[in-house]
Amino acid sequence: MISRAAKEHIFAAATRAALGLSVCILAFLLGAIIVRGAQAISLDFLFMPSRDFGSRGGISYQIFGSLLIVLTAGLIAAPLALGASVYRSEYIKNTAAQRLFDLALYGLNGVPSIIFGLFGLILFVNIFGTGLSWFVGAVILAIMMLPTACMATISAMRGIDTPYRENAYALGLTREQTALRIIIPQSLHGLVTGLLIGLARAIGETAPIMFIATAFSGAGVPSSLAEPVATLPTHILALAQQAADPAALQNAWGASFTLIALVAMFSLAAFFARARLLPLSQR
Amino acid sequence: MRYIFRYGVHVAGVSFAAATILTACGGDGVKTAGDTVSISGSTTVLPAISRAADDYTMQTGAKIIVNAGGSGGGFKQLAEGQTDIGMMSRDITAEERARFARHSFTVTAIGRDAVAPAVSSEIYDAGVTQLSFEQVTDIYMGRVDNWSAFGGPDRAIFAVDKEAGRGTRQVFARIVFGDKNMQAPGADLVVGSNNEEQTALAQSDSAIGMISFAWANADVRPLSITTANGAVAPTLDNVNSGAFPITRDLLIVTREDVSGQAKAFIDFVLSPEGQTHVVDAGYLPVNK
Amino acid sequence: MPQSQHLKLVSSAPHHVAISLENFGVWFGDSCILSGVNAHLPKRGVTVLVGPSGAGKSTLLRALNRISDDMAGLSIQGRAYFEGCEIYAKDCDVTKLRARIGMVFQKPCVFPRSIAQNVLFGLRGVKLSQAQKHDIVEQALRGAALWNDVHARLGERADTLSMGQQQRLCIARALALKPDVLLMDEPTASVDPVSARTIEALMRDLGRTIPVLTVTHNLAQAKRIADHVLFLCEGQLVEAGDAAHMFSNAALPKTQTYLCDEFCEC
Amino acid sequence: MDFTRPAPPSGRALRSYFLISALICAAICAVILITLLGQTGPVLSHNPASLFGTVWNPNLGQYGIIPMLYGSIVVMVIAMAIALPLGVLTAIYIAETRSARLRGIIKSALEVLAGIPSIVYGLIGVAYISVWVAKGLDLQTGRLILTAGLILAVMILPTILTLTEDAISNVPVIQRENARALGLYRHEVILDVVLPHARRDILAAGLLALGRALGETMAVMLVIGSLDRLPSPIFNVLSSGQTITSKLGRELGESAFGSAHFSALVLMGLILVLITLTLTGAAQWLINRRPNGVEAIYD
Repeated sequence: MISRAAKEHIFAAATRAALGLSVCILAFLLGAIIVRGAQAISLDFLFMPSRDFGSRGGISYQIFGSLLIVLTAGLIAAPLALGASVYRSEYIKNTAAQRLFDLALYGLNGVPSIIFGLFGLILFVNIFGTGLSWFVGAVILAIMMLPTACMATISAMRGIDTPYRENAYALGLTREQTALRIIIPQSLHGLVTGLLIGLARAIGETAPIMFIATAFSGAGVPSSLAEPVATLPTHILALAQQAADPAALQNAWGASFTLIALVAMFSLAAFFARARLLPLSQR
Repeated sequence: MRYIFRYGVHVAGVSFAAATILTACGGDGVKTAGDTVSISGSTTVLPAISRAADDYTMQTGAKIIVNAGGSGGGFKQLAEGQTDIGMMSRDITAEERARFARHSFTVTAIGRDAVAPAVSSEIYDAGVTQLSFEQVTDIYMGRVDNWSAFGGPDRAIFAVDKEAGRGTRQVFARIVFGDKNMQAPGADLVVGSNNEEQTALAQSDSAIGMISFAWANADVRPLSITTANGAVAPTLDNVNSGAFPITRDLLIVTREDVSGQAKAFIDFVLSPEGQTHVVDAGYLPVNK
Repeated sequence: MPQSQHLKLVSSAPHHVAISLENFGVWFGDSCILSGVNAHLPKRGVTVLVGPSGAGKSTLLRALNRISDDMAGLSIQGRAYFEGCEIYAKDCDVTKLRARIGMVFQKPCVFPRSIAQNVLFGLRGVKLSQAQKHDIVEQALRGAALWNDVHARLGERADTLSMGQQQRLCIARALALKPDVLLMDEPTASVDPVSARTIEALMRDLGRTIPVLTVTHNLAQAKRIADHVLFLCEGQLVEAGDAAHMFSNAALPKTQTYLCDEFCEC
Repeated sequence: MDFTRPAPPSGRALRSYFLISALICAAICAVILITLLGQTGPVLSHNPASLFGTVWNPNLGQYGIIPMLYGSIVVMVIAMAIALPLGVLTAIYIAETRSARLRGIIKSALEVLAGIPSIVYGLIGVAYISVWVAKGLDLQTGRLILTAGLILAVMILPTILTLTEDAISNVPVIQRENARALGLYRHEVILDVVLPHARRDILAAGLLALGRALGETMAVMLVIGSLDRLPSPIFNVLSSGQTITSKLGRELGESAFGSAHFSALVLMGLILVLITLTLTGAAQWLINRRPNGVEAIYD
C-alpha cells in the first residue's frame, strides 16, 4: 500500500514528466521548422520560379498559386456564409430546424480533407469535365471554409442583444432591412474572423486540391479558370518524396516555413480583425 | 456596409457564372485553354519532358504545364480529356484501350530507358553485383529472404516494390517476373515515384528495388543481369545494343483531337535540340 | 498598538487558544488586504467576524487553512499558530492542517456522488469497515442536523438535495473529519431563511464542543449566535471582545457605530 | 399616415439570397455523401465479396479493404494511446500551475502548432521521425505503421492538450476548494473531483482528436510505406502498412473514373466519412448536452 503522500509525489512527477515531454515535442517541431526554414529562405527563394523539379530555384509561383486559390475561395465563401448565417440566426425559429442546420455544419466540419478532394474529383473534374482547374480547387476550399465562417458569424449574431432587433422592428423595419442594417453590420467581425481562420486552415490543405487543382511544374499565372496552378503544399509534397536529395529537402523546409508564415499571417489578421471590427456595443 | 454587401452579391454572381462556364466548357473534355499545353503522367518520362518544356517555353513563350502522377494516371487524364499529352513509361494496356474505345490514341517514343534491379550500396560493396531474373523473382515472391543466399552478408533482404500503376513497375514485372500484374508478397515497402524509390534504397543498407537507370547513384547501385551468356552490365551501351534485357520506350500519348500547340511541342521534343534534353535527363535518344 | 485590539476575554494561556495571530497580514501583489492583526481564537464558542464588505474577513478565514495558497501573488506577513504550530511554517503539512481545520463555504458545493460518499469524501488513508463507515456517516449527519432528512436515501446523489440541505451536508462532510476548528464563510448566505435558522442553531451547538469561526454580514444573526466578536475594517482588526460586551458597550466609537447602526466610518 | 409602408423591392431578393445560401450550406454535406454513394456502383456490382478480403489487386478484380481499414484503426489507436495520456497529464500540469507566464507561453505555442499544415508534419515525419525510428530500432526503413502513429500522436497532441486544458480550467474553483478544504492531496483533488467533473469535455476532445487522426492524409501517406497487406504477425506495427486515407492519396490519381477500381476507392472514402461523422457527431452531442444539476447550480 503506497501512502497518500507518496502517491502525491508520483502523480506530480508524472505530470511534470508529461509536461517536459510535451514541451520537448513542441520545441522540436517549432525549432526544426524555424531553423531549417530560415536556412532556406532568401529573397531569391521567395521571388524566383522553381527549377529542376523544385530542388533548385524558388517558390514564387507556388506562393502565388496558393494565395490565388485561397483568396478566391474566401471570396466565394464570404457571401454564402453571410447569407446562410443571417438565415440561420434571423429566419429559422424552429429549434429542430436549427439543430438540423447546425448538424449539417458540424458534419461538414468533420469531413476528412481528402474526401473533399475525392468529391471535387468526381463532381467537377469528371462529371462536369473541368479538368485540373485552380478555380475548382478554390470552390472546394470554399466549401471547406464554410463551417468555420458560418459558425463564427452565427455566434456573432447570437451576441447581438434582442432589444436591437425589437427596436428595429418597432421602427417598422422589415426583417430583411433589420438584417441588412442591424444584424450584418453588428456581426461583421464574426464573418471576417471566421473567414480569416478558414483561410489560415485552407492555405495549408494538400489533400483536397492535389487531384483537382494543382500541377507539378510549368504552372504559372493561369490564363483561364480551367488551368492548374502550383501551390505550396503540393510543392512540399513533391519535394518531401525526394527526401534523399538535400537540395530538395532544403527547399521543402523553405516552402514549409513560408507556408506557416502565411498561415500565421491569416491567423494574426483574424486576431486583429476581431479586435478592430467588434462593434462598440459589444466591446 | 452596403458596399461590402453589394460586393458579396457581385462575387456570388461571378462565381455562379464561372461555374456555368466551367461546366459548359467541360463536355467530353474538349480542351479550351487556347495555347496552353497540359501534360501529365509517368515520373520516369517527366524529367525529360519537363526540361524540354522549360526550353520550349523560353523559346516560344508557349505555356506548358507538366504534372506527375504515374503512367496510369497520365493515360487516364489524357483519355478523359483533362490533359493534351500523357507521359507513359509502358504501353497502353488492352483494358485501358477498351475503356476508352471511343477515342483513338497515338503513341510516340521520345527516348529509351532501362530499368535495373538496384540494391543499397552496402550490398553492392559486399559483393552482390549481379542477379538473374529467377533470383530477383524469388526475392519478390518471398521465397528468398537473406542476402547470404546470393553471396552477400547475412542480412534479411528488404524488398522495395512500386505502386501497381507505375510504368517502371509494370515493365519490370513483365520482363523479370513474366507477368506485369504479378503481385509481390515478398515486398516490405511500397513506394510511388522514382524519387521515393531512390530515397528508400539509399536510406536502407540491405534493400533491393527496381529503378530507372537515370536514378542510379553512389548509394543506389544497379545490378548486372545474369543470363545464360554471362552477366550483362547495366550500362547505356548495353541498352543501346539491345543486350540489356529490361528496357522500355519512354512514350508520350495523344488523343485524336490533339491540338496544334501540343503537336508542335512533340515535334520539338523529337528534334535534335529536344533530344538533348532526353539525354540530359539520363536516357537514350530515339532515332539513333 | 492599542490594548483594545487584543482579545481581552480569554487569558493568553495557550491551552485556551485554538488559533492565535501575531501581527498577521495578507498581501495580493502590491495591495494589502490585511495587516497587523493580533488575535486569539478561544477553544470554545462561536466567534463571529464582522465588518463591511472588503474588510478582509473572508481573506482572513481563507488564510487560516491556507486554502488561498494557490492564488497567484499571495504573500503572508506575521505569524499564525494553530494549536501551537505555525500555520505558515515551511514544514507544515498543509493537507493535515486542512483536515484538522474544517471549512464551510458561502455556496454549498456537493460532489456529484451519493450523500454518504460526500460525507466520507475527506476520510482518506484509513481502512474502514462498512459498519464504521455507517457510524461516521450517521454521526456526521446527526451533527449537521441532516440525519432525519436523509437517513433513508443515503445512496442518492447529493445534488438532488435542496440548497439548505446541501449546505448542511457540507457541514457534515467537514464534521466527519472530527475537526479541531470549524471555519464558516457566510454559511447562510445562499440558503433560504428556514435553513439559515437551522444552521444558526447548529453553529451554537457546535460551538459547545469546538471553536467555530464564522463570517457574517448579518448583524442580527451575529447577535443571535456570537459568543465572541471580531470587528474588521479595511484590513485592520478594529476591536475584539465578548459578544455581550461588544454589542452593548464597545470601547471604540467606530465599533459602536458599526455594530449598532451598521454604518462604518473607516 | 401610411402604416403600410411597402417593403423595398430588394426585400424579396435579399430573402431568397439568405435562403439559397442557407440551403447550399446545409445541403453540401449531403451532396458530398450522395456524390460518393453514386460512384460506389461498379465495385458493388462487380465483385462485392472481395471487399471483405485481405487482398488488394485491382488487376485481378480483388478489392479487399480490410488491410486499409485495419491500418487506419491501428494507426489511430497508436496515436491515441500516446497523445491522450500525454495530453491529459500535461493539461493537468498547465491547468494547475500557478505560473501564469508558463501557461501563456505554452498556450500560444499550442495555437501556433495547431495551425501547422499536415503536409509539414509529413515533411517532419520523412526528414526526422522515420529516420530516427529506422535508426533507433535498427530497421531497413522508417516508413512504418508505428511511424505514422507517432506522427499522428504529435499532430493531435495540440488539439487534445488545448481542449483538455480548457475542460479542466472550466471546472468551478469552488469544487477544488471544497475538496482541498477537506484535506485532500492535490492528486486526489484532480483524480476524484476535477477529472470526473471534466470527463465529458475530455471525452469530446478525445473523439474530435480521433476523427482528426482517422481523416489525416498527407502526414500518414508520406511515412506509412503503402503496403496493402495486413502485417504479419497481425500486431507487428514495425511493418509498413496502409490506411484508407493514404490509399486514397496514393491511388486516386491513377484509377480511371467509373472503373471498379475507382469505385472501390470511393467506397473506402465513404466508410471513412461515415466513421468520422459518427465521431464528430458524438463529440458535438457530448459538448452540447447541458449536464446535470450540479453544474447548472454553480455555473
